[in-house]
Amino acid sequence: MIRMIRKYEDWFGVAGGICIAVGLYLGLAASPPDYYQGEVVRIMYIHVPFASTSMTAYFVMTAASLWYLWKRNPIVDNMAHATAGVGVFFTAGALFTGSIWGKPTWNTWWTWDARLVSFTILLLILIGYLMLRTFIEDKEREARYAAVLAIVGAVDLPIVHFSVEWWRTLHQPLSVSPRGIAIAGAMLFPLILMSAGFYLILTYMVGVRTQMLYLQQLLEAKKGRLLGEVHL
Amino acid sequence: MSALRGIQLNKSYRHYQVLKEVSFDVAPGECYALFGPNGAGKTTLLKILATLQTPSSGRFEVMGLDGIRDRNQVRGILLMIAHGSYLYGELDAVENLRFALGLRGLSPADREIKIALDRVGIGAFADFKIRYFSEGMKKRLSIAKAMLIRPKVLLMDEPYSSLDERGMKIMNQFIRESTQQGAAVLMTSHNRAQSAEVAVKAGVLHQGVLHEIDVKELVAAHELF
Amino acid sequence: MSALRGIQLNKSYRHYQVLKEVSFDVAPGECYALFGPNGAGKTTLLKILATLQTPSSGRFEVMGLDGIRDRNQVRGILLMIAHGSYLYGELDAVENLRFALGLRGLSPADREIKIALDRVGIGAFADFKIRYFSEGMKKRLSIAKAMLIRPKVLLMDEPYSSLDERGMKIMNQFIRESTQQGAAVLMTSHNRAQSAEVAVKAGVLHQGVLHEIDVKELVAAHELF
Amino acid sequence: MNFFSVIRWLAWKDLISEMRSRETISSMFFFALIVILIFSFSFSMDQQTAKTLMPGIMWVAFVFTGIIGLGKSFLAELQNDCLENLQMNPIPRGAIYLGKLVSNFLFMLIVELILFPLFVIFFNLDVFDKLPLFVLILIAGTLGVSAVGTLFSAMTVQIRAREVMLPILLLPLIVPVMIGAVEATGSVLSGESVTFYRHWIELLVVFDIIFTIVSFWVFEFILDH
Amino acid sequence: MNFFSVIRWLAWKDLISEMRSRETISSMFFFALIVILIFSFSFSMDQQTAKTLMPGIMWVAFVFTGIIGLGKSFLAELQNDCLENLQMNPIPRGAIYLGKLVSNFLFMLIVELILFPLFVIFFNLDVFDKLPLFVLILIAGTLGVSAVGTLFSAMTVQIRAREVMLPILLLPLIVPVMIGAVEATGSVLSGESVTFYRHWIELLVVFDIIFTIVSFWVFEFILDH
Ligand code: HEM
Ligand SMILES: Nc1ncnc2c1ncn2[C@@H]1O[C@H](COP(=O)(O)OP(=O)(O)OP(=O)(O)O)[C@@H](O)[C@H]1O
Ligand SMILES: Nc1ncnc2c1ncn2[C@@H]1O[C@H](COP(=O)(O)OP(=O)(O)OP(=O)(O)O)[C@@H](O)[C@H]1O
Ligand SMILES: [Mg+2]
Ligand SMILES: [Mg+2]
Repeated sequence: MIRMIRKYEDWFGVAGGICIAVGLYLGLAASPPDYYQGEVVRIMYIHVPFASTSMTAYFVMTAASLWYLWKRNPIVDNMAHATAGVGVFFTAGALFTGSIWGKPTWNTWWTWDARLVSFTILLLILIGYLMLRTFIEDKEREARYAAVLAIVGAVDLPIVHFSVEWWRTLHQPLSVSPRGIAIAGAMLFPLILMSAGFYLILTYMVGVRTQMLYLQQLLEAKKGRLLGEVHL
Repeated sequence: MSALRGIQLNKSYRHYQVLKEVSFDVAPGECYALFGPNGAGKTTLLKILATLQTPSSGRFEVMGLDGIRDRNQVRGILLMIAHGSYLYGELDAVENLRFALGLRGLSPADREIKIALDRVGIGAFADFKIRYFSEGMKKRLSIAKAMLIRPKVLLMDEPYSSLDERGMKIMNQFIRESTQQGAAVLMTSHNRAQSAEVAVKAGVLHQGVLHEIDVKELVAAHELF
Repeated sequence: MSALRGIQLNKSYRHYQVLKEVSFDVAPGECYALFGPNGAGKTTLLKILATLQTPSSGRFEVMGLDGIRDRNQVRGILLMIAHGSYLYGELDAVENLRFALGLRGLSPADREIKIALDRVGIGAFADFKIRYFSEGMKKRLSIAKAMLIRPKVLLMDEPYSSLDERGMKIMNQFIRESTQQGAAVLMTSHNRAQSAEVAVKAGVLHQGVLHEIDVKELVAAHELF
Repeated sequence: MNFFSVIRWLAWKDLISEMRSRETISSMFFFALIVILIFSFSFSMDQQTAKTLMPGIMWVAFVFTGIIGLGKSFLAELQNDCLENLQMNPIPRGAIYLGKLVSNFLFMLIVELILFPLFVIFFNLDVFDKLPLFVLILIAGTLGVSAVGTLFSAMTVQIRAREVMLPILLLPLIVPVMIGAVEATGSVLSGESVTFYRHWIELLVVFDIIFTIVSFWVFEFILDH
Repeated sequence: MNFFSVIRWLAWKDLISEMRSRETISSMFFFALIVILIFSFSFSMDQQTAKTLMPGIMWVAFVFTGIIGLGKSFLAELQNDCLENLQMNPIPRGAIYLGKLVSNFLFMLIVELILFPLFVIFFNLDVFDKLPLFVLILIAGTLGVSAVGTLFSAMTVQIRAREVMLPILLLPLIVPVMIGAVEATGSVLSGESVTFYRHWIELLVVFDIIFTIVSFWVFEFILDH
């Protein structure tokens, strides 16, 4: 599995880079400004991909955690760990860009809106997850407890996603929902391209990080075998 | 048939390989004593056998059952007496026994409990809160618990520690009885003289490797490791 | 002159008199070994001498100073090595030494620290966090600390516990050196053989009363209490 | 062995211990009282804002108090390594979870039921006709908090920075429960018709069910490898 | 020996330990963040009330976070009986107090200084021209809390229900400090002229001085008999 990651990750990185480059050009220069938001809308091409990749990252983390508890494959745990670290980056990115977008549209950086808060909670869970891992010495137990936290924390995921439906507040509702697609075609294409790019980059980063954690573990095991020879 | 069998057990902590290919075999009715310097991994081995930790590799069998796969059945067969006394400070001696037995689905008569407490010499403290017990009294209560549960396999981590000389005699008496009734006993110890009285097999764990030794060496040898 | 002298020390806990009129006398250059069953009050006595607890009545003198009135000076003379290692988990071995010495106004050269660590056999672990030290390694580090502080009066609670055989040799070597340089040592122990190698006086604490015994009895006697 | 008898034994043990020492409930109670006082001071409120803020203050106080109780719940099991004992007994993990959940839930609920009248007096509330509804909300909110809390208490008690990690992990997760409870309490207080806040109570119940089932299921991985 | 060098050594040790593990500051930080979120959510506020409540929320969060840090402060000294070691070293008790106060104060202040910008963003505050005043209030409030907190941390760490007793004892005492800090912060925020809230800051400073001197003086009786 680690070989597979090794083999393909660079392609993901390169493809992601290209998509984002083209997407940025189309989004920032070529697409029309929004009907009532004007030029400000261009932040969307960054915010929305950031937000959806971060949600996906958490989803992947949950799936990997379940998989780990079932099969106990340490690489899968490394993957969950990697996804959490990368997820923090994307989640923070979504919060940050959302905040920047909020200043001109809602006239505030931050408001006590259901989506914003539930999403911040997601970030806190991710950070708590990473902290938890640093406080456990035993590798196997670390993996197990982290997986449990990820799974219980996943309850927040649907809340983030559907919060805009359940509590009608400031944040934009879902544009792709059972009721149809509520977005103009000229804006849709760069958005899709950017999203694709973000997903590819997410995959790339998770791949790299998984590998790093895996190698780190190998190194520790090796060091352990060497230290086992040293006695007083 | 063997009651307790370890097969090439390995255990590593993050920076440290504690057990290396440890294999051993204890038949029903046998008592096996395990020695070794501090930090040799004796407690670690016992915890693995008690299903508290997993070995990094290797496996073990308890009365023919796989210790990892069938651990829920294995738990019903095993009993561990360790450094921790597994007692609740606010409950008294009898309540603690009732709780421990209740978790295993046993509910002995008052008279049975009384007899067990008397045999370990703390009958007079039956309704004392454990909080006021000394370490030695707690250890004796653990012996009473084991007497009532009558497990087929007994694991004991330093059974003589914190017992005075009479207490050690009671402990050895109990071990002898258990093995006569067919139980297998695996103990770790730093007390060669006491263990030699009951053990029929012995091993030394050193730098992660288990060396079997003759029980006679326990008293004779100048240095074990 | 005596380096450490207890005069009719008594100590009671709420329900329980632990020490009864305990008097003893250790001259400079002497090592006094204290025995007794679990719960006899050995640790309690040492804590009183270390100014951690007050006796219910009685008094004690350290190098002629009153242990209670002049306790701030007494603290500068005494050093205790006990069950607790007094080390901070997140600091490494050298930093821990520097801290402990710094509190006493000492700041030894790197070379001195290095020599002390080498002498107790943990020179290779000088920059390891204490968190990863085994109990035996911590005990050895405490010996190194005592080597650097060179106190005039040393109190040691079960100095041999958690040390392996090489560790015990190092400990006795250190005790012998200290007494040769005029320090007084008071130790409690459960290990008669090891203590007999260095002690010139011995006592048994039993049911709160201290009985002085001949050091030769330590090895000869079948039972001390 | 028997699932329900294990639950009963565990809850019995916790309740009896608490009846003896009264440590948990009394300290939870005083803590809650002080938290409420601090809030009232810090938010220097007039009567009107006090009333609007009251549900928030109440639930924040309840949740923080609950965390105190939850923290002690499994800490008590660490005392004599009792947790290890539970782990190696042949009992279903889910039964351990439910047994602990029962006692945690009851402790929290008892404290809340003592505090509630105080809130009524402090904030001049008019609640007598809606008492059953309040109790329902209290039960639902408390169950949600203790369902996840019991899981995380078992988890954090076995790691390094346990006192901090319990609130850090627990609080974000129970935000939905808190919101539901606060909104429902607020609506009932302001005398709205049931149709307006039904969905909040439903939300609470849904979360209770989800959290209990998920925690019940993953608890096995906390206690077992 | 030397008063100030002891203070320096103690603070150095705490700061280095923290730099290594980052346990205290990082956990305080996230705890505070979560508390703020919980509060804000529980009090379902509109922009305006949010702003009026902000000083209260901020200080309650700071104080609770401070308690987390204070609780860990002397708990770390319990690890290897290090507190006993400090007690029996020949150093002035007041220096121990001040050394601990320095590290506790710094940990709290660092966390607060990281959190403050987040408050500014969350609550849309306009503070840039009054930054020095805010920092002054932060320092004064934090000093008051940590002055009493350090004393009580040393006290509660040596008793049974320590996790609960620290907040139960500390919170009522620091109510004056909290009121002063909340009022001063509120006044500065609402842009009043300095003459209107001067007295609050003076109150803070007076309490700081009283609390520090009294705690400094009575600390001896916490550590010494
Ligand atoms: C700090 C502030 C913000 C946060 C934390 C935030 C968070 C999120 C999240 C988590 C999503 C993805 C939801 C999902 O995939 O289910 C999202 C999507 C979106 N956000 Fe934001 N957002 C913020 C501010 C804003 C602002 C100010 C706007 C515009 C006025 C905005 C417009 C959108 C849009 C249009 C989507 C895509 C919705 C869809 O197609 O499903 N967001 N945001
Ligand atoms: N959780 C852990 N993480 C890392 N290392 C550990 C852990 N637990 C134990 N060890 C290490 O494993 C080794 C074996 O420990 P163990 O407790 O099994 O020794 P032991 O043989 O029982 O010693 P003793 O005679 O002192 O009881 C020790 O060196 C210890 O430092
Ligand atoms: N704080 C206390 N409160 C009440 N009783 C105590 C307290 N501390 C110790 N004791 C009792 O005092 C007696 C002496 O204890 P101490 O620790 O001095 O024994 P010891 O001789 O050191 O035993 P060991 O050989 O186990 O180290 C014991 O019976 C103990 O139960
Ligand atoms: Mg052991
Ligand atoms: Mg002792």
